[in-house]
Amino acid sequence: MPPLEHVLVISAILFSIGVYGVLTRRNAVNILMSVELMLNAVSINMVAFAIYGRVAFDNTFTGIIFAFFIVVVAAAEVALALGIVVRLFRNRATANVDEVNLLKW
Amino acid sequence: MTQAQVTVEPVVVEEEFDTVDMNINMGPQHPSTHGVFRMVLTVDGEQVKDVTSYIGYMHRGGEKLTENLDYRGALGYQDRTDYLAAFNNEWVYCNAIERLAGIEAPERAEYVRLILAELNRILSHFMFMGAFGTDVGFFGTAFTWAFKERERIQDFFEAVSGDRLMYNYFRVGGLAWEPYPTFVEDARWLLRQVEAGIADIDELMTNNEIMISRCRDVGRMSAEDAISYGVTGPLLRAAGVPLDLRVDEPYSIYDRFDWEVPTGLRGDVYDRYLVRLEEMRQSVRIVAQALDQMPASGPIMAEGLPKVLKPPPGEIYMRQENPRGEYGIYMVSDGSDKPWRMKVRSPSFHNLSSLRHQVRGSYIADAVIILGSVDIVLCEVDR
Amino acid sequence: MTSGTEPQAKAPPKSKRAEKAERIKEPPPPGGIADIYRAALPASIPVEAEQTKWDVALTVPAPQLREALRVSREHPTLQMDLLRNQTAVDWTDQGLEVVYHLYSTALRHAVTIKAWVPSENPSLPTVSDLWRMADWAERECREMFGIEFEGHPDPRNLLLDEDFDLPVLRKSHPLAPIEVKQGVDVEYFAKEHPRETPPVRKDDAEGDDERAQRIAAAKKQAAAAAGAPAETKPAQELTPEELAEKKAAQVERVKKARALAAAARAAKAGGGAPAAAKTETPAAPIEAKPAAPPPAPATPAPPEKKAATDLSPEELAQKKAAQAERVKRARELAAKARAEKAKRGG
Amino acid sequence: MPEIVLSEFAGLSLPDWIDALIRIVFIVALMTVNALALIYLERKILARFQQRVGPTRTGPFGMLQSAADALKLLTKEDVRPTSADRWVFELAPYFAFVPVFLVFIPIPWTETWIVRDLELGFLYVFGVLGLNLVGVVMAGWGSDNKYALLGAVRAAAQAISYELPMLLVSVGVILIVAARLTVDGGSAFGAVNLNVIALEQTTTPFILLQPLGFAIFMIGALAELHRPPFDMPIAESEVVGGYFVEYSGIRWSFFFLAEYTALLLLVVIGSTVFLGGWNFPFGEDVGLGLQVLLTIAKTSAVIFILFWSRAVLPRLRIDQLMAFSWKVLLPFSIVQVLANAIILAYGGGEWIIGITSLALLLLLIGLVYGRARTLSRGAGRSLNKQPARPRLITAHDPAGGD
Amino acid sequence: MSATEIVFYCIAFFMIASGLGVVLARNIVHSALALILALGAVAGVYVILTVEFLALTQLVVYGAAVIMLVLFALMLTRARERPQALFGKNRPIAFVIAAGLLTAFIAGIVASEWATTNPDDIEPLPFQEIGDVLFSAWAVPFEVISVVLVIAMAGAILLSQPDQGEQ
Repeated sequence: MPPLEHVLVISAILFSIGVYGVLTRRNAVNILMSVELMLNAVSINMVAFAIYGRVAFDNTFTGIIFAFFIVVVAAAEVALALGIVVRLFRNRATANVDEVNLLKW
Repeated sequence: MTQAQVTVEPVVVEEEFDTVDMNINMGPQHPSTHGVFRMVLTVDGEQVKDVTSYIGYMHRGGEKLTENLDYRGALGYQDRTDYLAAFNNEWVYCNAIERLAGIEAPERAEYVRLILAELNRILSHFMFMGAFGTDVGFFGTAFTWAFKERERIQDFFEAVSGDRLMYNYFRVGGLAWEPYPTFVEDARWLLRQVEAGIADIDELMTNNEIMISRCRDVGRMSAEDAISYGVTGPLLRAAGVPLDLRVDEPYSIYDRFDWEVPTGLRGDVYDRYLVRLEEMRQSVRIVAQALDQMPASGPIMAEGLPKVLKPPPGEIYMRQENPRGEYGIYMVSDGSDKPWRMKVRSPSFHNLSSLRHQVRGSYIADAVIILGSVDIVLCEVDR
Repeated sequence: MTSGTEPQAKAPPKSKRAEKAERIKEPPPPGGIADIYRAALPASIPVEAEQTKWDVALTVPAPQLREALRVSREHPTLQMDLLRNQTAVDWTDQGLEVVYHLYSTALRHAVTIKAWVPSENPSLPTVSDLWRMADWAERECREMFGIEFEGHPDPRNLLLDEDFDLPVLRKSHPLAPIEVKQGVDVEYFAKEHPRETPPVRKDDAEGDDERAQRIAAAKKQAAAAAGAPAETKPAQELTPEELAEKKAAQVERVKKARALAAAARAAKAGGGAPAAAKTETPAAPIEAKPAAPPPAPATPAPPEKKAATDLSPEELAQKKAAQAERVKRARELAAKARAEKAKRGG
Repeated sequence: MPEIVLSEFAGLSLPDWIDALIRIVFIVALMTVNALALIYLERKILARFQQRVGPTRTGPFGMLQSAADALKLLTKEDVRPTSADRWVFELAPYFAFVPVFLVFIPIPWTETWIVRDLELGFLYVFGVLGLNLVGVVMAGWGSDNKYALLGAVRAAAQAISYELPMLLVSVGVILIVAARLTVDGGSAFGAVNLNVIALEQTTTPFILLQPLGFAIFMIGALAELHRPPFDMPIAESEVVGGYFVEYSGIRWSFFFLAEYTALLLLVVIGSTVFLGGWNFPFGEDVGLGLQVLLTIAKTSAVIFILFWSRAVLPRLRIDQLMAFSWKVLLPFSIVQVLANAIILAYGGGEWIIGITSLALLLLLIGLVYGRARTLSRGAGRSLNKQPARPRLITAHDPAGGD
Repeated sequence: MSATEIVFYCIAFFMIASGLGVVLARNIVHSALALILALGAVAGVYVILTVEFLALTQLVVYGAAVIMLVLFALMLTRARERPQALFGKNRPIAFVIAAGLLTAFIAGIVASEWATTNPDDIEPLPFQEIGDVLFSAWAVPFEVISVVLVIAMAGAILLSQPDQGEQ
């Protein structure tokens, strides 16, 4: 097993990559994918804390349960967000968030 | 029949922008276009919004060629328009010339012609069953089953005419030669085999749940639309119009037999299949009766035909019921030894022109089976 | 309504052929479909009836053709709801005879309606709004005989190559060579290979005797070899000027039709597809088309096969360039062939 | 996480990596032989259904036909369309192939012949097999061919929709196993282990308890495997081969290999879960050698049924396929799972489960059959036949007009 | 360094490379495919961390369902035809922000004192207990999540349906 710090650093790197993607990408689908990366980085953290701190924190599974919920919520989020993107594309013929500057359809 | 309500609506492509439309080029090389036919499907996902047909890949100028050959010499070309119903085509062509020139074929020849033409109809419908089964997705089973029977009929035709596809057996005024001695017995045996084959196909396809749900209400065409598109043959009868030229504009000796014209109720793909299946049975009936009535001996060629055929000036639009519908030959004679104008009205051509009407709004898979149910022969479409 | 374009369409000039044709014309039996037509049609439409070998043929003047057909379709005593066949016959010097075969599925009677149009710039109103079957039939008739059907929704070639615009089923069209070089330098071949046998054959007195025919053919050949003036030259053979003129007219017509179609398409694409509208111009095939020089009828086909929505501008430009390249190459080849031929011939 | 241990393989103590190597070689050999054999058998069986003889020329009874085909495929040129996305196109076959390869791991061929006895075996199978789809979609998209794209989209849609009922009916079985495991206050741990599921069927195969489950599982397997009547992704008459239309040679054979391996695997899993796997029916204890034979026999029987269905069933349409999954199979499998759970929770006997499931299955069959009957309205009766008496053709009665 | 650790670092490297692929690929479908690899690698990390159940859930949910959704959206909207609009103008700023964030994270991680067990003493997680916990202590959140899923599903269906009134 690798030490906890290494897992955390790796998840931090993944999270930063996700942040970079969210900030630079213009396509809504791409932004969504970057958000997925961030979510996964977070859930790695959750799992790592749960595993490495299990003995120290009274054998609870909170972290893993959270990771599990994150997976589920991410699925819901992706479904919804893609619905919005498809809608956007349909109405404005673009998936580019910079071009969606009207506050109305 | 309501009057003149059939007008061409403009193409209403939905203005609503659903995702991106995609153009799919189906053909000229595609397993289910039944030849070199190309249709460009504009699809939204799986749904077909519009379809454009491109034909002419097989255009050989058969009409022009016929106009440059003498009446008898062009007979061989007629086999090649609809190669699945070559006897029927030859018959129409011979009949057209005979009517133009005032020749009457002897009765025995007429019987042989009718028997062969009806068997050819069965053959063609078997071909349809096979190809249509493949379109619907019977991985080759329908095809091989139907082809087994088709092979039998072809063997018979080979025995009669010496060829399996381009028979060139009919002549203006009769037949090329006497049918071989056991013609009648062989034909009877063949009929029994064919009847069993029809029953097999029926059992395999008709009541199959998937087949039904695939074909029911797909490609529906109302009688008015079908008539307006010039659709004839099984397609039109499936739409409920009992137009069969063997009955409605009788030619040859069809009035001597007892048979029925099947018509469908809904005009969908399934009805077309059923109509064709029933037509095969009716053809078997006709052939059986014709075999019984056929004179055992007699001339097979009209007497006193000139060596060079020069029908008097005049014109005829000779039409007969081919397996695919009304096959017409419009022939104009100027008194010389070559037809001045020969136009083939091919049923496939006009049936195919209704494809767009049927396909729009259905699924890609439906487009395939609708095209299959139209049962085109591309050689005939393009001529 | 749609008339007025062809004032001379009626009453073709009486030639020898026409006289002959008239002699053999046989009136239909009384009480038949011809009489029903006479009763049903308005008095302004003169009907000339003839009994063919099966049907009754009625000849109506071209300007009133559409009206006659409309009445055929709608009149309760006619109800001709099935247009079973539509074609034309090239009677060379008398013009073209356009033939409509009608049938009534309800009343079960058939009739043939005919109209004459001149060989030069023939034109008729479309009936594709009365019978949808006429859509394809008229397209075929148009490409085969060069008859323009006014108001046809989609006047493209159907069976032939899409930029092949010679009326091939006309008698003036030679048989073999053009099929070889379809679309490339057609005019050259038409000039080089005039139709060898006259389509109008003499009513030879030898009767059906095959031998006599052969003798006649041999005689003819000998006469040709002796350099006799081209007695065999068909009357309808056009002079090069006429041919060129006709071709130009045809090219013009086709161009017009294409432009119309392209405009309609562009309008459709513009309205229907924001994606295409977003990118630059949807497709501008009309401007891009070169001015169609007469010697090379192989004009680049406008990119009409694919909808504009399906091609990005880059792809479109690329495709267009490729097409232009192809046409150029074809032209070069044709020119080379022509030069070679000329060298050999001269 | 397994650390380095000496493991047992056929009675030998071997280091892990040699052990793994042996197992991998075994799997690869099995895969290849299986694909060759299945292709040959399918061709022969289909040929019999179609009144043909099938391959006869290569080897005795044409048995080497598949080998000859494989040889040809290996030596064939590997063509890549110029407009294809290079990496996606070239990697797609492996993405389609590797997940299938991985599914071999938890399969119990006999009681002890398992590559690795995974505790989450069942979940693992579905998790990994789902990744197969990535390769399919990559192939479809990367080929830059519209047919391929259509095929891939169809494959994806259909795999997603049919995985759900399959998983749910399997949950029904797992519920039963779990109930048995916890009956003495024990832990339900291991209820998703394929070998445990097989062990639970020494007396009664689960097909008797869950006939509906077996039917839905096999239907789902047909759909996952793109076999008729659910072969739209590769339908030749529609999308001319679907997602692998642009592939040739070795890459194409990878798809084929994956397809036939997946066929074997899904059927083995199906027969393990529902037919008792290596168990002799109704509980005879048999040796390991016979256990393999039993597995093979059950698998072959099911595979034969799949081949049969290919010969006699036409193809559904994509919307009908989706509707069938979401509107018919999914509700039925949910009802089945709920019924199982309720019956087990309230201590009902297992025979009640069996009867419920059978009733549901009959209802399902009745629904399908009834719908077809309604649609066809008696195929014969939707025709009108009119006697073809010669009708007198009068040129219309003039009295009508004038 | 044990075999497990070697595998872990390989997976981690793979994960980060794929993550970079997601944000840097010019072609959006390549991004999506890289995302699959990245998520698969995350599942691998879960396996290393002994949470196999979560890893399989990750594969089932992300590997099949989510990625398919993404690819559907991409195919249906043809996003790849507009590659020029992929990146915004603020790349340097974004890089600075991301790098700063990463530095802060690493600094925090290194600086913190973690009360953890020795990695070598960690027992594999008894995942059957996850189920127990999930359906006892976490039962209400679990139900709420399922409601969220249902709502999301309904919303997605509603969103992707064509308008009826709008012509």
